[in-house]
Amino acid sequence: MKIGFYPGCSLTGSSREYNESLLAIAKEAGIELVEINDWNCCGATAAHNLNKELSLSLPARNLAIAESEEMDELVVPCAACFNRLVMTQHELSEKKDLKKVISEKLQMPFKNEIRILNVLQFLEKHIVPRLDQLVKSPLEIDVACYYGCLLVRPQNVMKSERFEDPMSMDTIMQKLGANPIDWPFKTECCGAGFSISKTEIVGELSGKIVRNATGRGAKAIVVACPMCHSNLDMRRPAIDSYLNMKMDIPVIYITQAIALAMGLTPRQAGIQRHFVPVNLTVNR
Amino acid sequence: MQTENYLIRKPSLEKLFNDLIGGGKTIYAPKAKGDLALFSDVKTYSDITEDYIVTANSAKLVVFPRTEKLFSYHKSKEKTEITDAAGSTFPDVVLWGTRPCDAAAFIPLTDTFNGDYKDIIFNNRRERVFLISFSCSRSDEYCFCTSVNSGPGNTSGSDILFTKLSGGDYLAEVITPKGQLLVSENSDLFETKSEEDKEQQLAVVATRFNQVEIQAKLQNLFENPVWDDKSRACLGCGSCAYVCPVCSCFDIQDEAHGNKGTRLRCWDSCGFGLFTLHTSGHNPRETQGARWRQRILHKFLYVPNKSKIAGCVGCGRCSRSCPADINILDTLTSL
Amino acid sequence: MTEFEPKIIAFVCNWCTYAGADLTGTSRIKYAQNVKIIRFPCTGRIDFMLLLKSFGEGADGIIVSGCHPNDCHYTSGNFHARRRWIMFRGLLDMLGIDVRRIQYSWVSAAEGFKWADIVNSTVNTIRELGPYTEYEKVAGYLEKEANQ
Amino acid sequence: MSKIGVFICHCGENISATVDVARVAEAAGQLEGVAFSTDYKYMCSDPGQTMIKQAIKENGLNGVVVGSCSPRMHEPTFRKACQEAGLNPFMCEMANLREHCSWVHDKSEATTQKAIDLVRTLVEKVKLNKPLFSIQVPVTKTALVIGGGIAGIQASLDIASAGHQVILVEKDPSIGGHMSQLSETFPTLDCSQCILTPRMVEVAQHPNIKLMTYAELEKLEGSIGNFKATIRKKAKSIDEDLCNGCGTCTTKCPTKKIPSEFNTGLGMRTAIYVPFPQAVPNKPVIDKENCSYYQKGKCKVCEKVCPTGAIRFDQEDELVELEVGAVVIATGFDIMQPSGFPEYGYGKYKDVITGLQFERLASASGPTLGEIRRPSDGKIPEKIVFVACAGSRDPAKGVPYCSKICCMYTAKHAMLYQHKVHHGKSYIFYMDIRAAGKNYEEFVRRAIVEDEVNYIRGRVSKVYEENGKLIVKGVDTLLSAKPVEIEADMVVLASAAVANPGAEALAQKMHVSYDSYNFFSEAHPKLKPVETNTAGIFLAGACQAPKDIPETVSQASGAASKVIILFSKDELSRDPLIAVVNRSPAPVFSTCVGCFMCASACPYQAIGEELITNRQGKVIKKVAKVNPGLCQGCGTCVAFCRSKSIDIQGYSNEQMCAEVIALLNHE
Amino acid sequence: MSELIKKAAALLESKSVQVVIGYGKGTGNRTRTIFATQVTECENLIFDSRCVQNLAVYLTKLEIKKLGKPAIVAPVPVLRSILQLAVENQITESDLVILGITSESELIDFESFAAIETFLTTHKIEIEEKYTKTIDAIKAMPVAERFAYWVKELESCFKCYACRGACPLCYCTRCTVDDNQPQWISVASHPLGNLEWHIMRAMHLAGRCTDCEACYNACPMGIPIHLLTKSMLQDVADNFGSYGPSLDKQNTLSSFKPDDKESFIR
Repeated sequence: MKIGFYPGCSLTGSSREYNESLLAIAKEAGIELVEINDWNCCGATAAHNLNKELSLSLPARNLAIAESEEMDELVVPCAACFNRLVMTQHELSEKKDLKKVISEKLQMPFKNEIRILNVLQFLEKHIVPRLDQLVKSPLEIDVACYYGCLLVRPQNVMKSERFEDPMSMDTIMQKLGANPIDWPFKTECCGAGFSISKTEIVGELSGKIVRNATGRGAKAIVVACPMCHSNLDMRRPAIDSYLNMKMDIPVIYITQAIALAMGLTPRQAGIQRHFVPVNLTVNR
Repeated sequence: MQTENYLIRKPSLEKLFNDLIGGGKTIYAPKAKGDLALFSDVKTYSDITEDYIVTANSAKLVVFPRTEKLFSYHKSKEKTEITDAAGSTFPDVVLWGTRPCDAAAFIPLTDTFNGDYKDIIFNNRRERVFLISFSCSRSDEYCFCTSVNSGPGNTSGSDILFTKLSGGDYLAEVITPKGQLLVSENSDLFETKSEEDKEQQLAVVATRFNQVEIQAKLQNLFENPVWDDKSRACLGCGSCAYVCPVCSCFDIQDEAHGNKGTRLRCWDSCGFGLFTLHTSGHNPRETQGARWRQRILHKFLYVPNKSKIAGCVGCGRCSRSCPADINILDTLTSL
Repeated sequence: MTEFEPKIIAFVCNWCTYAGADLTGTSRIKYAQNVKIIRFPCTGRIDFMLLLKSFGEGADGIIVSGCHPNDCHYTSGNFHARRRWIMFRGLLDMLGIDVRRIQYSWVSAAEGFKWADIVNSTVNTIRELGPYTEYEKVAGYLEKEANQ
Repeated sequence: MSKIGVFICHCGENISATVDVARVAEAAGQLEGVAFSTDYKYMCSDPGQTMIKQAIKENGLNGVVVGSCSPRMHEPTFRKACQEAGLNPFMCEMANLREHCSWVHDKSEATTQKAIDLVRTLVEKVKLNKPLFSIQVPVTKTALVIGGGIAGIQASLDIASAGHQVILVEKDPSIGGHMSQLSETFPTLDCSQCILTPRMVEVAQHPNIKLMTYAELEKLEGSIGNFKATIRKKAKSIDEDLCNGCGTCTTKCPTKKIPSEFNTGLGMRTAIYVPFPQAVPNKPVIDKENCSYYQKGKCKVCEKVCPTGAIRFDQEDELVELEVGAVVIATGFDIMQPSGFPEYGYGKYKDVITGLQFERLASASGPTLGEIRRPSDGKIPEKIVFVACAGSRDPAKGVPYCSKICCMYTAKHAMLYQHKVHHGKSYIFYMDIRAAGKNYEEFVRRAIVEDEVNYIRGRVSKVYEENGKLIVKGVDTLLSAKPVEIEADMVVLASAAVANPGAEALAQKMHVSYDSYNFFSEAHPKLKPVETNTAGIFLAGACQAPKDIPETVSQASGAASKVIILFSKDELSRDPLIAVVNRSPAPVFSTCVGCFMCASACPYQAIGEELITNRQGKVIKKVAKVNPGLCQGCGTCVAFCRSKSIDIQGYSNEQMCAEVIALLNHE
Repeated sequence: MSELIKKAAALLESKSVQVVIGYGKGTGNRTRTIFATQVTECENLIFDSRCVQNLAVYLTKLEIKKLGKPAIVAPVPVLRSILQLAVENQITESDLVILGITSESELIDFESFAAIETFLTTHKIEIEEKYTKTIDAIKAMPVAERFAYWVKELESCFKCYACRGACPLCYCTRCTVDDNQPQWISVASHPLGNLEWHIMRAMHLAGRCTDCEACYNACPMGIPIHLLTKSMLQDVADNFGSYGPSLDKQNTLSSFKPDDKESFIR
């Protein structure tokens, strides 16, 4: 089976540690992730509100490239990219006429049959079964698994039974030896839409998340989305100013958590790239 | 008429063909379709195939098409107008590439349509048909023309019979005045030539039975297990009759569209269960055995009794086309 | 030259589409005259042979319409019909019979507007496709050709 | 020889305004087989009908085509007129010149031509019509009512009081349904049980009602007037004749911690139990799943204490076959379990409850004897949040429809709470307030104005526990247009009303149609709201759609009156438009080859086998045979039959073909 | 195939059956069906790759039924037909002995129709690639060209009904083409009559055809009518899942699923 990999822009920019840690754990597990050639923007911009065909063509091209490279699965770590790709696949499989139109635009064969995996699906399918052998230093801390919005929605596409109270990240963290806390903010909005334009709103929304996680005893927040991460980590000054206190809870990618539990060095996991210092050695 | 012999060079055949086409004739000639050769409306000489023992379909379609319009009608409340198809003009047809057996078949076929009733449409068509036959240089295990008073070089029924000679040119035997007329109209293509080595060019077809003996035997074989035995595998289709160059049974059908319509004469086959089905539900020929018996008796007893010739020309088409490999020779030789 | 007026025959079930077309009338919604309805008890009754017959008799287009899934007066006639049309349509398509000339629809007794819309859009489609001359050539063989 | 009469109606000006009716009549007169053709202003009027009758008699007509309105309108009228003139009514057909022609087209040549085409088509059809005779079916004057809630109770009482036998089947140990669980009812706040229990007793005592509780429909065959129902009587493990309902067993039963269904899990019951004190019949059943004896093989305490020796551990389910003439479905509804909404925390937090649970808390017969106490610690909640539309009007996760009763009962809940906890604060998150009904809007106003219930227009996004409080996060879309957070002590979810889990299976057993939410479908949304598409089966109550009590009771009486109408005659007359398998002369007998694909396609199981034997009694052939009592005439079998051996009267193959040919071939 | 001969002879010997339907030598290199009613006739039984005629067709023929209880030599395509005939109530287990032959030409016994079904689960109908390619090519033609292609192909059809006669599933007492009340199909073999006949034949086999190609093999004019039924087999698979006969599964067209998908109904 050939597993393709679509990084998207975030993983090559603001969330390089996500990229590094994902590739590191994949390598550790003996899985080859093949980056697709000549990939383009997923369209998680204003495009999907402005130009329907463009917003479908952009992801469709990426899917078509992956197909042409004979990939069976395509891993899309960025939740926003994943959402665009999966939405496109869904819409084009429902609307055959539209698929025809888009296929003609792409000017390459497009079956729309590749299996798209977000990072959690990828981990569940390929990494989790091997974790028993690979976990070298269990992370024995309380963590808050934060899913955000894009990994679990929309419901009719993701077909998740529990999209208001997802559990997949919690299960993985448990396997790493951590104790995922029960908390109500798993899918609350972090304010990603205002990440650039209205940081004070981000401060408020993300602040409530950080406060609740801290209040319930979590020693780290685990995420699987570059937007969530940048809001909870990079926007800490805005958060602190909203909460009127300094919050020092670190925010890590689930891939980083796995990397650390596998015994990889913090540098291999890209820990040094965070704004909020990460120190996970504190035991429960 | 005394047969006259000529020689026609191979390239002249094509010229003859083109002249006929140019003269407005419709030409039916063998054309390849997959492994088969079929008499088809041919416009280009190169479409004709020479690679056939006999065609899969028979030449009767030019005089007795599978669907013949007899008349059309138009009803209104007061009256019904009828347009008789016999009054229409029929095409001048040249049959090119008939085998001697095909040509011979026109004799019993014409007899059938000229019994108590002279069929105008058939005769109109028949008059306009010109037969250019080609002798057989090959035969197969299905052929038995020599057993039914014909043969690979037999001339009866044809207007002209071509026999391919060793050098590649053709011996042309002109049999009828119609044939003579064609030669005179195309005299540049025909060279005078005495009959030579025709027999050597012909296929050898062994005699398989004696028709007269068969006819005599059949007088007393109406009740006999042979019919059921030999027809057991029969699937009840009509392919034997439809490929037969002599079979002439037909069914009259009206096709109505509102108050307009046509009356048609369509091929029918004694192999079908429906063929003799009475309105009462009774069927005098209830089984395939009875139907097979009818087929054999008709061809080898009833027709010869009436017309002195058999209703079969030994072309072997029926056996070749039978999906269940029912072979007419098997039956005839086992009587 | 006068504009081509398509001949369109509609096979509809008594309980939904026939009643829906009645509602179109009661609501005085206008549509093209080209479509004429034949009433069936149920779409389940509509034999594919009748569709075939329609083309043979010179129809340029056909509408087949009945109750929405789950609404069948006889509970499942339309489900059976749907399967039949899936297979029939596939076969016609394979044979090169233009499936755009047959419009299938579900029109309920409450959908008078929808019926008018189905009629008008079908008439437009068939107008664009033009007379079904390919089929007519085949069907009108005896009329036009001299004997073979 | 056909002698067809054609009668073209002007329908006042409805037809003649756009169709040249005289020309239609004239063109029809030119058709072969048409012996008489005319047009008239109102064909359906008395003189119009007389004209038809006279023409039939004077011209010896053997077929009639009336070109007028839709046959769905006047087919019975004209068929009756023909019958009165001595012509078989099924020799009359109608061409729909009004709904399908004059009303939908402008006046033009094409419109008139279309009318001519339609008439010609029906003339060609009627030429092939055959005289048919209505099928007479005797009526079994016993009704089966399925479901013993208020709908079933009302329907049963009405039918029984009209003098007909009723069998009332209830799946639970007692009748009463949801209504028996309710506290007070809106908008009058009268006690639900107080008004219901007398009706329940009346059912038990009515001489014409046979009550079968703890029983379910297993199978339904047959058709209107003559159904055969098979009822599964679940084993109650007691001899009902011997049991005197003393209740000793239920007090002595050692297994006491079973969540009570009646109290929606807020109270407990024993393994041998009567669901509630006012139950009818007031005799216990043993819940085998939870009984120590059935599960572990020992106990039998009930048997020991029973003074009449009525306990029967070896009792088994019993199947009873009943002949009934009509069926009323009154199986009611269910409420959607809100576990699909983890954001509300139902199931996670004890104090998040459903509306029905609140009913039990507020009910004087409930686990708290009518005091509003929260399930977690029994404290009286100071602040309570009601969430309306918790599942309703939510296409994403719930149901897209409005559950109809929630607005009213939520207002009632808040009101009851305010009446019982005077200093308490209540909030209702809502989308819209739907209070259409007699005195309903006034009731809601009272809650807002007099009882000071806080209505917040907005949805709740999350409920979570913090410091012993339930934090309800929501939004107020009206006043502040901002997120709101309420620290509540209790949250009540107005969860959606949904179809019973068994509704789909039941519908399939009975061959009635149902909608995509598994509510049973009425035959016509406006004019046949209590009929189903299956003749003889009627609907009452919330099994058709969510309904409140007055609506349910009215519909139940409506269904009952339909049954009574049906039972008012000894015989039913049915249209003979049914399928028949052909017969042909020997030795074929029928062209049917017995593949029985028709039988598997028939929605009514109306096709069986027939063995054709010769004179010696030897079976020659097995062919299909249509049961005329079951066949409803859909004709699905006809379109299936490859050899065209089955045909349907009135829509025969010949008729339909003739119509196609006539429609497409004109001059 | 001495084992087959032995077995057939034993069946006749023991009077377990009255006739053995099998393959024998035919004209030239052809094979033909033989109906052995005597032990000695069994010696003529053969089986090799030329034996492609679908013998199941004889199970429903009046003339053959008269011979008594049959045993039938049944390679895989015949087994499929037998199973479909069983589904359609045309044959019963007790009235038939099956001399099954695997695709490796080994004899195999079947105690019941259910056993045939089990066996066939490992011998699924597969449409050969050469056919799927041809079908795809035809479907890729513009609609008018496709129509012209078929009109041309069907031109040589003279309605001998060999396709019907050879098909094990065309067992009707009276074919609809022979029904004239109403006249469903033109009897004449003109273009319309031919087209209608082949559409009807294919539709009547929709969901029933077991892809034995007997129709094509029987056609004296070599018309590729099997492409129609093969195309429909694909349609069955595409729309309703798997194809092939099954005792507990309903026929494709006499059953339905409420959520059957289509894309063309408005």
